[in-house]
Amino acid sequence: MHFLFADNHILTTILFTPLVGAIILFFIPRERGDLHRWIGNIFGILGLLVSLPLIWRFSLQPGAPRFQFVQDLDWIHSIGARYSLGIDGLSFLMVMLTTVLGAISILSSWSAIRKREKEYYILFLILQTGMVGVFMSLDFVLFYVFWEVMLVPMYFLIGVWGSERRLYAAIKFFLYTLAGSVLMLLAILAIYSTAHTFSIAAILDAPHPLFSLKLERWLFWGFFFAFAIKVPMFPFHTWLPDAHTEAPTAGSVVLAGVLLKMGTYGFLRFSLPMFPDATNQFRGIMIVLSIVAIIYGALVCMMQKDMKKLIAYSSVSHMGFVTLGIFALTPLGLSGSIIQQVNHGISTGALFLIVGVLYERRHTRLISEFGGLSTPMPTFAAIYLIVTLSSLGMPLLNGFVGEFTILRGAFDVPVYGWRWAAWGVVGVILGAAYLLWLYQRVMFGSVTNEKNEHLPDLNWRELATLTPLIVLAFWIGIYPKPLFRVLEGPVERVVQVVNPAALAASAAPSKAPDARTNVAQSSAKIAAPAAARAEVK
Amino acid sequence: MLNAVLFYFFAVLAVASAILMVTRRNIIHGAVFLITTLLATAGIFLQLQAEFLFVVQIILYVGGIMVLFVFVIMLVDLDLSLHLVQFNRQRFVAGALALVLAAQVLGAFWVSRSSIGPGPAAVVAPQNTEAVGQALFGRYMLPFEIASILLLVAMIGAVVMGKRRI
Amino acid sequence: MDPQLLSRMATDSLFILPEAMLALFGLAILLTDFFLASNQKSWNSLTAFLGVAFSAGSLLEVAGQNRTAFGNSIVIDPFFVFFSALFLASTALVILLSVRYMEIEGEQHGEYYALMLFGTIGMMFLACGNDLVVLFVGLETMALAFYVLSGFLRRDRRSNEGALKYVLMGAFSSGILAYGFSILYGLSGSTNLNDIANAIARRPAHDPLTFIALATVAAGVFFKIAAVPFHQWAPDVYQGAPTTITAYVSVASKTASFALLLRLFLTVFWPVRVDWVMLMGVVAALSMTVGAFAAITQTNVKRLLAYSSITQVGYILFGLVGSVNKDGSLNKLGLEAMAFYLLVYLFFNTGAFAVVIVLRRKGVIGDNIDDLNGLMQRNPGAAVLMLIFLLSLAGIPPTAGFVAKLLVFWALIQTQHYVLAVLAVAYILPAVYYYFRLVAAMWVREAVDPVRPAISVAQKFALGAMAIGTLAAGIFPEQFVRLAVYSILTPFGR
Amino acid sequence: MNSLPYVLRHLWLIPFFPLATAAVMLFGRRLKNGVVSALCVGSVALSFIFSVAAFFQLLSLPAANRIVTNHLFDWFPPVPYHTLGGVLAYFHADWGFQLDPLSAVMILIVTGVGLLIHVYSNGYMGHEGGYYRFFGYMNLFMFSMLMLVLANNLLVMFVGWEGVGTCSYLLIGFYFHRKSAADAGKKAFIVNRVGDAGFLLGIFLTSALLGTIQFDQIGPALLVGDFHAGAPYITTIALLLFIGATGKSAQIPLYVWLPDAMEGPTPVSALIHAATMVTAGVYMVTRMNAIYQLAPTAMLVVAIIGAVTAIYAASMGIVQNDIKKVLAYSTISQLGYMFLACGVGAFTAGIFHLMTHAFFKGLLFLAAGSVIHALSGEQDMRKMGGLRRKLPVTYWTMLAASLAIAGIFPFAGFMSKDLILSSAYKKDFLLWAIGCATAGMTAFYMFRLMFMMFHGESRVDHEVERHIHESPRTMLVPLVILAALSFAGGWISWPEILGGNSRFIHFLEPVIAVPHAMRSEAVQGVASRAGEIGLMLLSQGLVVLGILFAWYVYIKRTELAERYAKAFGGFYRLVYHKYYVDEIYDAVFVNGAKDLGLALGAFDTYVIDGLGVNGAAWLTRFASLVSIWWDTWIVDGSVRLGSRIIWLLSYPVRLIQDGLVQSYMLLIVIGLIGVLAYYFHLAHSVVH
Amino acid sequence: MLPIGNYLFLSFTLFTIGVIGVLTRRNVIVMLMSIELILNAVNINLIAFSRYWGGVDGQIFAIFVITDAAAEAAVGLGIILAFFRNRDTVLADEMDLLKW
Repeated sequence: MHFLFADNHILTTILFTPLVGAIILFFIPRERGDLHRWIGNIFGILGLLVSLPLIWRFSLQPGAPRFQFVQDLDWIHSIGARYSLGIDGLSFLMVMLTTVLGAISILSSWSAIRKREKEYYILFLILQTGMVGVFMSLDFVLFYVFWEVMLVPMYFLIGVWGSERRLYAAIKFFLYTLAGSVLMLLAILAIYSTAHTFSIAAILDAPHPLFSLKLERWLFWGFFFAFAIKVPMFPFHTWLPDAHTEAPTAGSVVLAGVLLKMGTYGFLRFSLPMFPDATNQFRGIMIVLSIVAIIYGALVCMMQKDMKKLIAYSSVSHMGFVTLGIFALTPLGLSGSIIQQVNHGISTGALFLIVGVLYERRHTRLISEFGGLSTPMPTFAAIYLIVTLSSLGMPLLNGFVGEFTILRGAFDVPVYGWRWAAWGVVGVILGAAYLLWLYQRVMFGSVTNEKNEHLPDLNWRELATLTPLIVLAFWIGIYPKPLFRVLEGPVERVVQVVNPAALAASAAPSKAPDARTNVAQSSAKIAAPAAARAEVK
Repeated sequence: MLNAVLFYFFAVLAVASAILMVTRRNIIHGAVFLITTLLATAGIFLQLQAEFLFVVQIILYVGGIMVLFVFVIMLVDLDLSLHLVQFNRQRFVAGALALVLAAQVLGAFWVSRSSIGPGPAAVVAPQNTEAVGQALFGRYMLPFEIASILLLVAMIGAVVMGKRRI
Repeated sequence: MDPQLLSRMATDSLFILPEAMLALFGLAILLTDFFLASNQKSWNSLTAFLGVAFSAGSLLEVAGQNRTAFGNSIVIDPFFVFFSALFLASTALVILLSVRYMEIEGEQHGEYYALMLFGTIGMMFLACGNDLVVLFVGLETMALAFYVLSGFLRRDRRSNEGALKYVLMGAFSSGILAYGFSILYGLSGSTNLNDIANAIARRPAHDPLTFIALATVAAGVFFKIAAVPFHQWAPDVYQGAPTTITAYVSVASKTASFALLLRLFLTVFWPVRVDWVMLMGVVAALSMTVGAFAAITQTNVKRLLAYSSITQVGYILFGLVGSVNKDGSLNKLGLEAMAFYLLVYLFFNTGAFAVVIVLRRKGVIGDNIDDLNGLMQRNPGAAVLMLIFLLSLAGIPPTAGFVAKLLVFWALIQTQHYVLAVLAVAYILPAVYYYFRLVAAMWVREAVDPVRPAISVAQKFALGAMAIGTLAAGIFPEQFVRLAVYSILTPFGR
Repeated sequence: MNSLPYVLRHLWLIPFFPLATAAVMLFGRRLKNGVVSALCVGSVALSFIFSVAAFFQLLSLPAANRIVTNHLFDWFPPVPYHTLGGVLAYFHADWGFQLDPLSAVMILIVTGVGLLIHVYSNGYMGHEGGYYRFFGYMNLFMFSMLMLVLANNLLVMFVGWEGVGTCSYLLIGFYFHRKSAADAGKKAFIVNRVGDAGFLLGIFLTSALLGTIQFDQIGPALLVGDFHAGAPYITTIALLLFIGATGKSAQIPLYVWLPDAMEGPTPVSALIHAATMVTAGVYMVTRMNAIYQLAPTAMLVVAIIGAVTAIYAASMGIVQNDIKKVLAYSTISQLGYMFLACGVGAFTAGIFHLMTHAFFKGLLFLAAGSVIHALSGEQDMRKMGGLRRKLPVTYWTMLAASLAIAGIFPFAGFMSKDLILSSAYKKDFLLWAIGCATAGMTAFYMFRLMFMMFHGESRVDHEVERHIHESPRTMLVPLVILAALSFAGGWISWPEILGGNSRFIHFLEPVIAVPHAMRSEAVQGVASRAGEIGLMLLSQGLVVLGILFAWYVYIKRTELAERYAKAFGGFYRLVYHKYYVDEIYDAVFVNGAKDLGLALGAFDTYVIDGLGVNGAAWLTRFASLVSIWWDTWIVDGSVRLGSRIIWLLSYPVRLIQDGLVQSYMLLIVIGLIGVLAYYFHLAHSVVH
Repeated sequence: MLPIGNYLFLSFTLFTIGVIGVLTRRNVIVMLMSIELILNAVNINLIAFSRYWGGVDGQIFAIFVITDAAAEAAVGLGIILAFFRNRDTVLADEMDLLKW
């Protein structure tokens, strides 16, 4: 026991607990559906429980190493790939998010999944391991392995337990994501051929600049597609509505809650700190894409007839905020974007659970099918309301903290910042519009469809899935300080590399900032590493 | 001089009968012309002082393989295939391409004729048959063994495929 | 015949003991076959299996050696041992898979197994041959065996047609190959590969004769490994042949031909490597393209897998491309990648065909995609294994195929073939698309006939072995990589 | 700090009580109505008591340091950033409360009026469904409003700001089964959101410019930065914040939501849309006066918007027939007054009017509510009349309120309104004129209301008439109290010229940090006493005229109304339809957004999916075999193109793999030729 | 002997004729015969070169090539027979069951 939870084993424990569950399930005859349900849930919860010790063992001391709980074993020696795990503040949050959502979504499938439970729970637990692994691994090969391993179970979750057009959605999801990640694989290999290591930590600690500017650009784009598709950023988002819509509830929850975060996580973990100059160069494009995503997603939401599709597009919009915050490259923007990732996981996850509740009762997702549900389902109405508010960024709830910090951070960017923030604010307004409209169409009005008259209210299990999310929502909304504390270190490290000016004692005085000064700064930013490179060679 | 005469005689014979072989409508005729070609080739072997091969060529090919062919030709009824178009749709393009190939290779030989000059061929060939035997049961014993397997395989194959039921 | 030559022969003959074993048991089968009643023919498989086992045992005897024998006409080196082991493993697997399959086909004959063993002999000589004659004869032995085997279902018109196409094209291509060999001999006056290599090294740069030899030999070898544009026999033969033989051809004969290709191009044609790297690259790229595009709309699993194996050839050849740096020096990683790829290719490609084999039952050929429908209900084990194999073929972790492709890409990157690298990764996408059509059929579609395919113990064993191999080489590839490195770099590491 | 008395050290308790009960109400479905009302009213009463205590304890402090701030705990921990000045600052916000005269007054108003209205709601909502829900929302609203006024930084204020918006959304949509109600709620929320956007940007710019968003540090920061009056950034901030104000306080152009908001239960209209929430804008502007006074342009904008809104809304109030609509427009116009006050620099006057307005407008709504209650839901004045005798208490109290809002001496309304007008006069004659005109119109429509409701002969339907009854005591008591306040509430600031000492104004003085530049004629610039009196009388005269005209039209010669309506037909209709602003907004913004959404959705399916993604997929999908897959592709749109491409590309493969062994061999030969050609080209190129 | 070039020319001429035969004749037996022709061309090369180098390796090689030719002929004809039994034809362009 103590061995399992020793500092250098706990991550492995967390990582493989679900897998153990999967293996156990593998040996249970498929006829015993109930047994599968039970064991699946037990290991889902277990996966959460074993991850809890991190919360109080994760050290926030200034002296603490960049990565904690590091475990580093030899894996494929002849390639140089190692089995090395470790977490910093960023991955810590992501891991916790994953374990929490994982447990919840497994619980939420209790009555939703009634066919082929065995495969379902096995795949879900494998998926869980894959997702956790992505956030933990400190070795590029390991990271990539988990990154792709995760696709397969997801494919099946969508393809087998999804709704009508599931096959199409599943393969689309798979191909889309794969398209990005194979390019990333090349980029990873290219990194090795320069840095001669697969160790993420080593490359992060290496003195910048590690790559020539030309190579950096290529690498940036190589990684970009993988992450942009996962996020998804604007032009690459079309897989998301299909996947979200067709997937079963639990699948949508983890899709929105965790899988999308891998993209942004990738940006924060790799793109920014490893290719800072390229990042600074292409920042403009990134920002524009983000803003387009924000507005575009929100507008498309307006006209959706299908609840899940609507929420899916709202994810596009919300993740737009996240990327906006990331590429603002300011401490506020970055920490805000990370917190917003957590928030989006919580709020959108909850929203999907709520749609799932309705779907289980009515087996339709068409908004027009509902209306006036507040009368038969008051508790549901209250919870749904809170979730909606948290998703549209109501103060006191989590959404606000994230969005505000992001926009505030974007606002700090000289010259352009205020425009970005303004666009973001427009997105906020639209968000309020479509979410409230949805809520109104579903919950308000008088019950038009007699099928809805006697819908049962939430049962204990559904409450059990939703309550934790709501508690988290309020907690982050009212007292986000712990999150900020956890993020301080990582964010500062990233900004230190990618945008040191943001931490300088005093920036170039730009009381009346104009483009010229800004250009001068940026060009200087580019020039300095170039000089450094000169003597590196 | 004699060499040249012999060579050109056999060469022309070989080529001519080869052409006839691929153009004849009647397969039997084709087979016969193939035999002619092979015999001409054997002649060239002789002209190259490879007596052993000369014999082998005649016995194996003419005596062995061609008999086999004729058998089969007899088995598959002839008249059926006689009054059919003997060339397939792609004949022209195929012929053209084959000639292109020939042009390439022969051209290559032509340009590189200098690099393969008369060579060390001044040495007169050793006592042919004996030398061949020496080599065959010396350095080339192993291929010889393998060849036995090869022939075994061929035999089995022919049997398996040829018999109506095993 | 001087006695000292004879004694040398005697000692040398120890080194062909593995082949000798196979020959022995092959003949044994032919003999015992007479005494077996038609319902006992399956005992031949046991004999054959024993033969393979003994051969493997005697192969262990010569393992670790690194010398030549029979007047330098064969080399006994890790390369030989490695590939022979692959051939034997593949033969063993196919034997295990064949018993029940041939039972159903009603073609349970001793000759079948005997031919497999004899074919294996040819392959092993391909792996060890250091002399044009040996290589040629070995190649033909293998080829002839496969011609017959692929036509073994004599009452099946597809089988006939496949075999006939195979034999015609095979003979044609070996004619071309032989022509190339003759030129090689002409260039050097010797049939020994090393002498030829030296001779070629002495030829003037861009010597047309060398090129003719190179081109013709390459054409012959490309045909054997079914690389575009010499690939077209593969789909037809694969579809026509008995599925067991399809697996055998697509793995064993392909691997053997790759052994030949490596021998030739790493010794004889090494001096002109800068001239063939480009060729390899183009051929590989073509193979991938044609294979990928053609596979997408196939409805016959065997045919689909045929095209997919053409794609695989592309990847393996990329390994060869990646083993020559821009400056002409050797990039070891490329060779490692190739060897590793061939090693794991044995597992997952045979595996994929094996699942198709077990779907064969009376009245159902089981090679249509629809025959896979609902396999997850009918036989979960088979479905899961097929998933593993297909993932591996597509190169998705944590399977062996991923590591193999990883190495290939890496080699390409190291040798700065960036375009080819991008191409290589790009073709993973269509691959996933058509492989997952099978997966979708197995996991999502409902079964048309709920019959649960019965799998014999032998087949179970074979399937399990291949699955374990695929996963093990995917999750803990270290030992496999080491093996590959050792066996390919010892002779060619330079 | 510990020297402070208890309440001042625990300001957070004041908002806490309502929050607690609101939380309880989440599970209130099982509670009895009695318990619910006891809890909710009790909690509000508690926070009222605490507010009073806080108020007096604040009074007990010396005027100099009458600013108490409590720090509860961190919200946004410090994160570094650079101000526009390039100085490294730390953005942080904590859950902090600030009590100074301004917020003290506000909490008194909020909790006081709130308490009364809660009591009233007891009776009013007695027989409504979702009782617990109603009170839950109401308490939530109380909480948010108190957060808003007690906040010590812009962000916490924003919390309240959004909170009240949400609660109004919920309460307007309380009758959610009425579509109109739900729509109104949504409209309110979204229009508010537009304002909030401005507010948010204002916050950004404030912190970016001054490096702080804490009220007690903004002043010093301004001094440090020594911004001259009219500095562009300052003006921007002021304007942005004012956008927020226009949203919350229903000023042009964002006033459209308030009339619809009348869909909500009447107590809600009283509390939220009359007494408290809508005044948040005024409060906020006053709170940020330090900034505004450095931005003359912004001040002017505020004043003009205020004045225009005032008269504009009044004009619409004249023609409405729905009581609550009339009151709604009058609210808008009164808010216009308050902004006018702020705009001319008379912030204290604004707040003063805010207070008195809370009294009489709250009262008006409640009284109207009791009428509606009595008439079992009738809101149309044309179906009333002669109710004077049936509903005496309601009548008298409402009369008091009407006099107050009309601004008859010595009612509360007079005090505040006169103060505003006089300061407006000092600032600019035109503003003052508009103010006076508005005052007259206000008088007119208020008494039009009174007369149509209570005088003349009854026009009530008969079955309704039978059971008209005066409201229960729980509803009347608040009316009476508020009536008293509307009468005497203004006396706490009896104007000097009438021999009073505007105590209230002086109490608020310290909050108004008027920079020296503008101190001169801000509030008590001295015009001639006679002049003051004259103005006063003038406005009074106008008011009386208005009342008389209303009497003449609606009592004496009732037919006139229609005639005028006809005479000014076009204009009348224009005004009656609220200048068609709603329609315009709908056409331009709402539908615009929807159509855009539609268009983009299509773009998604057809262009990006169709060509970008599936196009690529199609390229790799050679033969156009008929299969379920293929169907899904078709579903996915733009097939025609796709299938063409596939057909074309599928052709080559079929061509080469045609099953004819000789064509295979031909390909082999071609390959050979190709290879040789490549090599000979190589050799050739080397030779030359 | 004559300059080696002559033999190369001759052999490749035969080779080409063989190729043409293989590519154009519909009768598979003729195709097989043409392949024999190709192998024969190879033999000419080998013998010529072995004379050129003055060794016998070429001749040995030629022997094996002939052996192989015999073997291939045997197997090929066997398969042709089997095919003929099932399909009643020996025309190459009539075997297109397997395509695409």
